[in-house]
Parts: sequence; structure tokens; C-alpha cells
Amino acid sequence: MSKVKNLQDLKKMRDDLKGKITLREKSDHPDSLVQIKVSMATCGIASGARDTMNYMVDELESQAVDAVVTQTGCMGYCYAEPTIEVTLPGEKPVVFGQVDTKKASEIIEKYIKNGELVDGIIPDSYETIDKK
Amino acid sequence: MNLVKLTIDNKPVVVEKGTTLLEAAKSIGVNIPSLCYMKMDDMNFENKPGGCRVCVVEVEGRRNLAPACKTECMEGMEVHTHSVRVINARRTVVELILSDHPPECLTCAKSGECELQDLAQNLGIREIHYTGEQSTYKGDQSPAIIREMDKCIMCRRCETACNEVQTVGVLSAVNRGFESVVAPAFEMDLDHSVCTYCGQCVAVCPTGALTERDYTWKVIEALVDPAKTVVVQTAPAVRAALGEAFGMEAGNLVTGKMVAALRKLGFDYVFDTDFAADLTIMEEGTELLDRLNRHLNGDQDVKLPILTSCCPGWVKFFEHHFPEMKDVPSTAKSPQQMFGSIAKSYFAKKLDKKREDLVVVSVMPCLAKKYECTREEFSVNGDADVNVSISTRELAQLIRNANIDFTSLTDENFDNPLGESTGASVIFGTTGGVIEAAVRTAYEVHTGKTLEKVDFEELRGMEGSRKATVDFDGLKLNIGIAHGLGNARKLLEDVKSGKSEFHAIEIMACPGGCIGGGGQPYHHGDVDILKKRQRAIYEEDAGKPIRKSHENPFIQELYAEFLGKPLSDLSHELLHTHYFDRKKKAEVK
Amino acid sequence: MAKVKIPENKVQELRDLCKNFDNEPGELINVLHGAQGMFGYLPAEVQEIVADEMNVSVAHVYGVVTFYSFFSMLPKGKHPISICMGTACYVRGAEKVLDEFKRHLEVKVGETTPDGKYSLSCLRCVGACGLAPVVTIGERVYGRVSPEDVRGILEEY
Amino acid sequence: MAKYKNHILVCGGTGCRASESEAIASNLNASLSENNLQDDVQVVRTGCFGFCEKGPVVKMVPDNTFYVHVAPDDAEDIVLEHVIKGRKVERLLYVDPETKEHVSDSRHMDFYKKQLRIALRNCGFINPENIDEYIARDGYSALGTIMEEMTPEAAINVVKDSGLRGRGGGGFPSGLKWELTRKSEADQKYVVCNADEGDPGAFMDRSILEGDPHSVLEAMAICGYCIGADRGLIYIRAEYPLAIKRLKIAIEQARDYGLLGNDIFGTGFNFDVEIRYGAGAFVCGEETALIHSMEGLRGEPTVKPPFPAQSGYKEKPTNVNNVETFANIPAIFLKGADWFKKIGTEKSPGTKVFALAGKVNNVGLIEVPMGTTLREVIFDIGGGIKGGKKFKAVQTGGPSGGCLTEDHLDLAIDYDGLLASGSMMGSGGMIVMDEDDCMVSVAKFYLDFTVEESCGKCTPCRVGNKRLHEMLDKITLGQGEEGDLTRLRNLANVIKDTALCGLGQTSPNPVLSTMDNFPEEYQSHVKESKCPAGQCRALMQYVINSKLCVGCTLCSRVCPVDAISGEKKLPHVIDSSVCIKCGACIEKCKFGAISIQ
Repeated sequence: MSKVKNLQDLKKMRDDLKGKITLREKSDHPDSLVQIKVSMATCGIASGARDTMNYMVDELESQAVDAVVTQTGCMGYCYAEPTIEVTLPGEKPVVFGQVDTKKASEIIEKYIKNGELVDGIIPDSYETIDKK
Repeated sequence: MNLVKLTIDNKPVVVEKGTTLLEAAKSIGVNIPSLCYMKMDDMNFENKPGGCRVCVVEVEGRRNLAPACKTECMEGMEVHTHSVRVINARRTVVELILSDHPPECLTCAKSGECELQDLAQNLGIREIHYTGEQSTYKGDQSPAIIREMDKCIMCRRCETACNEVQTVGVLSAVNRGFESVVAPAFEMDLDHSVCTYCGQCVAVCPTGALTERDYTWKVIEALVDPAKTVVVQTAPAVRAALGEAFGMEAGNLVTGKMVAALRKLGFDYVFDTDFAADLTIMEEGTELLDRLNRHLNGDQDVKLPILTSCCPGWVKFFEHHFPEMKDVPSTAKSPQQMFGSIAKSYFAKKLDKKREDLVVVSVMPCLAKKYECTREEFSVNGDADVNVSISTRELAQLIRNANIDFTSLTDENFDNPLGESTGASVIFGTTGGVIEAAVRTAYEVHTGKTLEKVDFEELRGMEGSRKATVDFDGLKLNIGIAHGLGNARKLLEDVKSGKSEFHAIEIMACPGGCIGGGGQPYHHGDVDILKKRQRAIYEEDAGKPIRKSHENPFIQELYAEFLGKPLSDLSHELLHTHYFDRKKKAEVK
Repeated sequence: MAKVKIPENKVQELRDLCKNFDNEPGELINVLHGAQGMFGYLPAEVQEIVADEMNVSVAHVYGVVTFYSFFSMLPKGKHPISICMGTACYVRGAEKVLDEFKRHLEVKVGETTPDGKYSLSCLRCVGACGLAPVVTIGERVYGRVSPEDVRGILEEY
Repeated sequence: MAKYKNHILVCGGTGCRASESEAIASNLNASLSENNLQDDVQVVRTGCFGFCEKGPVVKMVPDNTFYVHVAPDDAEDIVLEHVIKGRKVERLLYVDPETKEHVSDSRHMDFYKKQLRIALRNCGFINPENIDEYIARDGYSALGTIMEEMTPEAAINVVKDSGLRGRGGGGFPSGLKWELTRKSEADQKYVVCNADEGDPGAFMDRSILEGDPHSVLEAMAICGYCIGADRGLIYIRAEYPLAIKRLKIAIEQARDYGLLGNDIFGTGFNFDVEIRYGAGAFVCGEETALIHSMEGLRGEPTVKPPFPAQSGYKEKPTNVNNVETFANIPAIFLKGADWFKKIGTEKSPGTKVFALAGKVNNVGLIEVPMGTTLREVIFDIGGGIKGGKKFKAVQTGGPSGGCLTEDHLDLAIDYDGLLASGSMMGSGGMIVMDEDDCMVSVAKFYLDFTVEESCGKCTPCRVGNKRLHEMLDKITLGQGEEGDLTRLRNLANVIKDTALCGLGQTSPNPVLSTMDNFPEEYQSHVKESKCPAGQCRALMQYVINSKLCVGCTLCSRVCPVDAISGEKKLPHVIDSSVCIKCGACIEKCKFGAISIQ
């Protein structure tokens, strides 16, 4: 194991390690972050939800977007899997259907970063998992 | 010098920085009562755990009361030693101590000498408001010391004496809280421990928790037995302290009165251990010269330094702690035992009596002597050379029992032949004395010249460990002196590691030598008493017509009639001994 | 006090333990912890060897051993039972649980059953106050123990 | 490297481990592997979450779901339901005792709402056995910054400015202590961490060491740099095996990273830490006793002065602080003295950790800003009194503290406020009592503890406390006499005034505070031989109501001492001089005819 030789070393190390616990730190104040829920029931996974989720996690991190990505159960839109729910701080949740990695990239670019709406929104007559 | 100003009971006082409130108060005539505290500067004895809380005083601005013995004077302090708060606290604390103390004052060995009793009296304790369970411990009777720990007040003085001053390490506080007490390992009896019976714990114990084993009744029984001839010997240090037991000023020599009292008590012969001390010098001095000469002539088998062996506490100490060096000390018996041997052989023969018909009683400043006379090697067919050894305190008790008005007695002289002694033997009673006596004789024997100046000031004093070089007509003799076993241990470590440059070392177990023995009237921490006793000893020496042991006419007669010469076969049989390795583990019962 | 004979190899192990602490008297308590770990308790013989190695008096070692409640001169039972007597456990009825153990085992606190199976002791706060009253048997911790549970707990052993 | 999308934090504090939290963690891992989720979800064993009442506790990250009373068998449900299906396992959710509703997010629980975690900032958040997680939380950067950018004097000034006071009980200003030790000249100095938490019912320090050992190590190194010491010693209770294990791991890791040892941060500063074990003596929490214990002696305190700052371990200047005090230090340096000073009250800045226990709904470890009221702690955080009983008293400060009453509920907690009301901060034990608790018995309980733990060195503590205990015992047995209460008070005051060490001086507090706050309860014991709380067995009377008794003889047959007599079909009578109050009769009576008076 390498020794910490000076404060610079330590700071670099801290920055490298930060990722290990950012998830936990974010969970302390999720309301101020972008919250993304990926429907990960059997149907979702079958339609590639895992890829979508991994993509979102990596992409958001590399673009330094403060977001929390969690999986959730079946949202009831099996015809539109993979589905994701995005909640911008202070906004109502919006659900997108048929989100593959390409679609995910678009959502990040347009909706999450700039607040522009993107095709594929499922109308808000749905029920979120929490309301069930 | 750094001075601080403060007031005690509204009186201003200026003291050196570092002075305690207790000392500062004393300097202006305010005697704050204390109990656990005891400090004897020259003896390396300092016991102030601050535990009894009797000496508490009020210091303005301080939340709680302060122990005067442990609190240093600070600039501007305002101290009250007898406010209502202080008196109430002090009385309550003493009541608490009494509530865990058996109410046996009337029959307690320490009654009249007990510091707790005095304290209760001075504070006017008439009722104990807080009563409850009292701690009980099993009693412990060794040949020399009795422990009744029910009476222990946890002042820890004995622990300090045993560990810090004597480095014997028998005692430690054990358990905790209400169950805590000072005891040997595994709470075994002293008998099973490495105790040297030096009795310094007894000398400092404020209560009756530690006392000597009392043999006065055995003496009384012997005195009334018509079949027995009772012979008494008195050690040199006894005469320098016995008067204190009768209210006389410390340092008063009471040799003549003591002899008169012993005779009144009914002893058939009143002899002197001093005679045996002269005999010790003849044997030990000759042994020293013999070893020295052989050593100087290159005999590798001969070990130097030679160590004195007249102190039984010291003997038991090295048997336990330095058994690998047991051939270093002189083989000469102690004066008490030499006396016993001679009394029961030479003197018995003179009386035409069997040794069993004689009872030899010794009066000693010492508690270890009680143990010494019970050692198996000091008896013949079960008959001990010295039958009973009592302390100075016990002698005082016997004298009081016999209704003798000690202070008004007319001086009397010892009986002969075993009562004659020289100045050299008298100084056995103080640290440095044995070696000075030995030097007086050895010088003349070695050089063949007469020693004109017999006072060797360089060997005298009170420092715990001293050294001096004596010129034997060109031969420089390096002499070491230690009193107190802690000091002895240091010299011994040097000898063990080969660093010692001494030819001869005198060791006494008790601080001050025998004058500070565990059997002497209680000094209650006053070192001046020891110094006064020491002065008295040298006074007696100076006043003696003969001051060299080998000039004692009765010693000369003893050799001529009986022993032949020092280190003769008979001398070896009667006057020399051997030592044991006692390093085996303390025995667990 | 029963005389215990310590096997020679154990004696050497004990002496080595002291040497690992440089025979430094200041390390006495650490050494005693180690020794108690080795023997399960601290019989007189062990204390004598420790004193000898650490160059302190046996009385001193004994004084230290008897000061600290963690050290014991008696062998513990095969299943040492400790009842937490911390305040949290006390106010939630630990004393009654203790009484129940005493009644079942017919021993006092600090004693071992004649068959050597159980020993009973009290301790101060294991820090599981949320589980009060707490009883530990060996490594096992029992929480929210009621006097009625005692028989069942003992039957597990 | 696995990229975890979920973390499952499993409490690994002693309390939760006692209820098998280890098995929960391993079952979780097994279940995750079964479902091939081992790379998506990380199970982290953390330190104490504080909510011990509900232990074992499991927290899901990032959605912050807080599961309580989790059993090892629940692990599978958590994985299958929560992780895979995204559904909360409702039966494991916390139920708000007032609204009876499920609360999933710990931030919305009353228990956590009023807390502010500084000393406990990492407890229940990081894996205490992984230094990387501590470093990720800015660990050791306070040390690095101080060493590269500050003089020891300047650093001491930060501690002084923060107003931090010793959390071990006395509340001595820590910065001042550091300064005194710095000013004592010597070739060797020591930093000592007092982790000999002996208060019955207190487990703050243990939880910090179990949950965040590095913060203590970092603070000790900072202290070493400030006072000029290169050696640190942690004196810890041997009864804390988990804390010891985690400390050892932490020390090893810090050494590996060069954060302990020689030439730390390349500045030439050396500092290393070793562990010393306590052996079960409460008095060793007193710093002079602690030092003697570390020296291999009986843990007896000595009179101060000299203070350890002047002459401590091996007679060298020694700075002794307790665990919680140290745990605050890195945070103070990271966020600044001003930030710290703004928290809490003017004279007692910062927060205090309490071990809340006793008859309160939410037992646990809490940290609140100084100045929080007792009411907030007991009723908001603590969730009120168990079983809907009536609050009677709260004991703070352990055996050195006192019992406060309803009148004190709005007292803002800080050092001076507690002291003024007859109790003290102590190390942070807080025991809540209800109407069933007898205050005389409570005082006796504490005295029982003091008597057992007294070192025996000074008379007032050795004998005085024993006598106090005996008098209290007498009173609870109904044998109290006229004058006992006066004597009790005088003795308590004298002990307070004359005992040698802090422990002895504070030992009568439980007696004095209960006498002050519940005088009538003492009076009823002594004058009427009655225990209002109905706790003192000897003062109870079993009585048969002759109107209800039908003379079925069941009670007289079950009585083990034949204290009950009466003809068949006629009301029976209990001879109270024979009755041993075993309660067997009450249990047997089918008619509710027997009652306790």
C-alpha cells in the first residue's frame, strides 16, 4: 500500500475514493438531486433495463450530474419497458417509456440537463410505486 | 528563593514555594490534625497518600475542602483550619473511621500510643453517628509481628515502609473499596511471606493493626519458676530509648536504672548484649582481616566485601532476595545469639548447671530478634540458645507491671562476667557503629600499633548510605554503610554486579540502625528522637573506660579459659552460623 | 486455596508472554490480561511467575489482581453467565432476572456451580441498552430477558 | 471494479450485533449472490445508528429506507422485494408511535429529526474497518492541513476558540488543557485517550470507537502535534472487544498509509498510538487513576495538583481527553471554530452525545446540540415514556449525577445548567424513570455501584459511601428513624466536601438530588413506612379484601410460609409479620381479593 506523503497526496486520494460513498452522502439530501428510478421488474430486465440503468449511472457520473439512480419495481407499463421515472428537484415526476441507451442519452442531454421535454413521456395518469 | 504569602486562620504567613499548608500552619503554631500523613526526611520515609482526609481545611474560592498535607501554599490563599464546615467534616471523617474500627481501646496493645485514639480524644468525639458493618479479617500471628487488620485504617504507612523504605515487598493494598486492606500476597500469613520481621511497619502503624508479638508472660513465668536460672541480656540501643517509655526526654541514657529495674524484676543475672558485641568484633573482625589478607595475597576463592551479619532482618532479607550471595556476609552470629551460645555453654558450666536449666531472655530494640531466636540452627536438642526475646516496649511493660517507679531508681551495674563491655560494643546500637567497632580492633590487630584516636567521625551520621576510606597504616580500607533495607539493596546490587569497591559493608535493616528498631518506644514520625538516641549512644561510648572490644578483660578471659582464639574450632561451633536460600516461592496454603 | 501445578510448557509460555512486554512493570495489566487469556483465571502460581518475571513483588501483583474486577483467581464455569447490572438494565428489571438465575443455579454471584458448568457474575453495561435487560452466556447475548425466560435459556446448555 | 448502485448499511454496533446483525449481513450477501446482484449492491457493516431500541437496524441507500427489528431471515425479503422489485418491505418499516403510520425515511423519524451529528458524523455511515471510507469523508485532511499550514500554537487557538469542553464529564475547556500540556517542558509527552467508559448505562464512547475509530486516531495525532507528543495511548475497557478490534484495524491501516508512525505528511512529525486495557474498575475513568492503571498499578487516584498536564503518565506531561472530545476535533478543524461555536449554547458550544435509556420508548444513542431541552430529548427523540406511564425523573451523569424531575424538563442541557440543578453532564448517560421507580431505591442502586467501585483509598468514599448505602438500605426496609434524613444529608455533604477524587466527590449526588427533588418520597419511607412507587418489597403489605374473598383456601394452600389463615368459605387473613411478600397468593386468587398496599 502506498504511503500518504503529503496533504496533496491525501487530497488526491480522497477525490479518488469519494465515489465509494457519494451514494450515501446523496441519500442524505435526495430532494435536491435529480432522482431517477429504473423499473427493474422481470419484464424491465428482459427488455434491457439493466443496461439502461448502468448507462445512466455511468453517464450521469461522467457528466458530473448530481443524481440518484435507483431501481424500482414494475410500474405497470410493460408495453413500454424499459421505463424510467425522472424527478427533477422541485418538479413533478415524469415517466419515460422504451428507454434504451440512446433514449437515455437524449433524456440526460435534454430533459435532465436543460429541462426540455423529450418524446416518449407516458401521461401522468399512472401510479408510482410509492402511491400504491 | 521563591516565596509565597498567604493567610492561615487570618494570620499572614510567608513560606517557600512548595511548602504544604500543613507545614506552613505548623510554622505559625497551628497544628492541623492529621492521620495518614507521616514524613521522616532523613529516613527516606514519606507517606502522604492524602487518603484519611482528617487534615482537610477550607481554602477560600475552592469548591471543596483541601487536604493540608498535600496542598501546596499558593500566593494569596486564605485558609481556615477550624471553621464550622471544617470541624464538622473532620469529625465526620473521624467518626467514619471509628465506625469501621473495633471499639476495643481498653484492651488494645496500642492503647495510649494510638494516634487514632488521640485524634478522637482531641476532636472530642463522644458519639459515632454513622454505624454499620465493620470489616473483619482473619488474624495473623507470626513469631514477631501480629496483624489485626480489623484495626487497619488504610493509612498505607506500613506499605510505604515495607516497599519504598525497605524494598521488602511483603505488603500491598489488596481488594478495593470497603474490602480494601493492606496484606501480604494472597492474604497469607507473614510467616509464609518474605517478611524480614524488621518491624518498621509496626513502628509506623498509627493504630493497633500491627503490633509486636508479646512475650512478657513467658518472661514472668520463667521468673517465678524456681527450677530456672533466668539470665537477661540487653541490647545497646535499649538503654538509649527505654526512658522514653517512662516520660523521660529522648536521648536520656538509662543504663543504670535499666539494670536496677531488671534486678528488681527478679532476673538472676543481669548481663549485657554489649559483651557479646565485643565478642562479635573479635570473631567478625578476625574474619574480615583473614579474608582481606587472603584476598590481598591473590586467593581468588575469597570473596570481598565482607558484610556484617548481626542484624537478623538483614540476614533474612538477603536469604530471600540475594541467596546467590549467601557466602558473602560474615558467618559470625549476631550478638544476641553469641550471647545465648556462651551463656548456655561457658556460663552454664561456670554455674555448674545444665543448659536446659537456664532461661536466656533478651531485651531488644528489635522484632526480628524474636524470630531469630526461633531459628532451628540456634538451638541444641530443641533448647533454644535464647529462649525469649522481648522488645524495649515489652520491658517497659514488665517494669510497670512490677510497680517500679523507674525514673527514681538508683543506677546499678551489670553482673559479671557477661556484663562487662567496651565503648566499641555500645555503638552497635547505631548505624555505622558495628563497622567502627570492627575498625578499632582490626586496625590494632593488623598494624600491631595502638590506635590513638578511636573516634571515626567519617563512619558516623544518618545518611542512608555512606562510604569512607580508613587508612590501616598504608592499607586503604574502603568501607560502605547502609541502613534501611532499601539502601542495602542498592549496595548489594552493586556487589552482585561486581561494581562494588568496598572491602567491608555494614548493613542494618532499620533506618538509623537498632536505635530505630521496630521494638523501640514509638517515635510517631519524629526523626529527632532517633537522632537523640544516636547521640546518647555515642555519649555512652565516649564515657566508657575501655573503647576497644579486644581490650575487654572478660572477653580476654573467655578466650583464655574457653574458646582459645578467634575462629578456633570451638568458636566456629558456638559463634558462627550458615545461611539458607529462601528464594523458593512463597508457599500457598 | 488449592495448589495448582502448572505444566512446564505453560510456564515457559507465560514467561515468554512477559518477555514480549519487555518484562516492563508498567505492562503488568497487559500481561495479566494475557495470562488470564492463557489460563482462564489467575491462580497464585501464575501471579508468582509473573511477579518474578516482571521484577515486582508478588504482593504487588496480587494487589493489582484484586483491584480489578476483570481478573479472577477462581476458574470460571464452562458457561460463564453474566447479568448486566447497568442502570438501563436495572430499571428494566435485571435484578429479578439475576434472582432467578441464582435460584436456578443455587449459587451466589461470583460463584461457579459444583459441576463447573456455570458461573454467575454481574457486569456493568455491555452497551446493549436497547436490549435491556441483557444476559450474556459466553459469547452469546440474550436481550430483553424476563425472569420467565431463565429456565429456557439454561436448558439450551 | 464493481459499480454499486445500492448500498445496504447494516448496523454493526454491539447492541445490534448482539441481535445477530452479522447474520443479517451475511444472509444479505448470500441472497444478493443468488440473484447475481453482488456487483450492483454493496452490503456495508457500519457503526451504530443510534436507534438501538429498534435494532438490528438496516438502512437502504440511496432511497434512505430504514428497516427496524430486522432478523436474519428477513434478508431474503429485503433483496427480493426491495432490491429487485423496488417494493418496501412494510413489516420492517418503523411505525410512528403517535400516528401509527409507517415511516420509511429515517429523516422523517422523530428520533432523528432533532439530532445533529458531529461526534457521530460517521457512525452508521461508513464502514469503520475501511480507512478509505473515512478518507473519502475528508478523514485525516484536518491533520494534514494543520501540519502543513499551522503552528501548534495556532492550532491550539482553534480548539480554544471553538469553546470545546471535555465530554468526559467535568467540562474542562479542552483547548486550555492542550495549552497547559504544551507549556509543560519535558523531553517526552503523551496523549491519552480515555475510553474507560464505566458509567452503567452509557455507551457513547464505545459506539464512536466502533463506528468511527479513525476520527479518534486523527484527533490524537492532532493533539500530539499541538502539545509536542509523539506517543498516544488509548485506555480502553477490556469489556469492549468489538471496539478494540476495530481500533486495532484502524491503527494498522493508518500506519500502512503513513498517517501514524514516522514522518507523517512528510513533515518529520512522528506519532504512534498503542492500546492499553482497563480491567474493570470504574474509578479508572478518573484521569490520575487511569494513568496509574496504565503504569501497571492499582488504579487509585492521586490528589491534584499536580495535574496530568504537568506530571502524568510516567511522570511526564500528559493530555487526557475522552473519546467523544477527540471525535469532535477533526470536525472543528474542517469546518472552523466559528461554525462549532454557533452550535449549542454560549458556554457549552457544540453537541453532546447521550445514551438514552430506561423507561423511554426509543432507547438509543443520540447527539443533540447543547441547549436542547430535556423534554425534547425524552419526549420528541425518546418518544415518551414506555407503556404510557407517567414520567417521573431523569438521571443524568451516571453515578456522579443526579435525578431531575418534571420541573426540570424545560431545562436546556449544558454543563452549567445541569450542575446548577444538582446533577451533572457526566459522560452522557441519561436514564429515564417512570412512576413505578422508587427514588430512594434508585439512589441506593447508584450507591451500591459506588460502594462496589470505590477504590478504598480515602475514608469518605471507602467508609462514608458504605454508610450512606446502609442508611438507604435501612430506609428502603422501612427501618428508617427520625434523624436519619438529617444524618444522611450531612454525611452526603461531607463526602462531597472531603473525598479525594472527582468520583468520590460526586458520589453523593444521586442521594442529594433525590432528597432535594423527592423529599416527600423519603418522608413516606421513614415516617409512614410506605413506598409510594410500590417498589420496596419490605414496605409492601399484602391484604385480603374480605368482601371479595370467598374462602376458597387456594391462597392459604399456596402460601409457602403459612401466613394465610381462615375457615373454609369464610374470608381469609394474611399475617403480615409472617408474610414474605412472594406474591404467590395474588397469582392464585381468582377473585382479585388480594392486593398490595
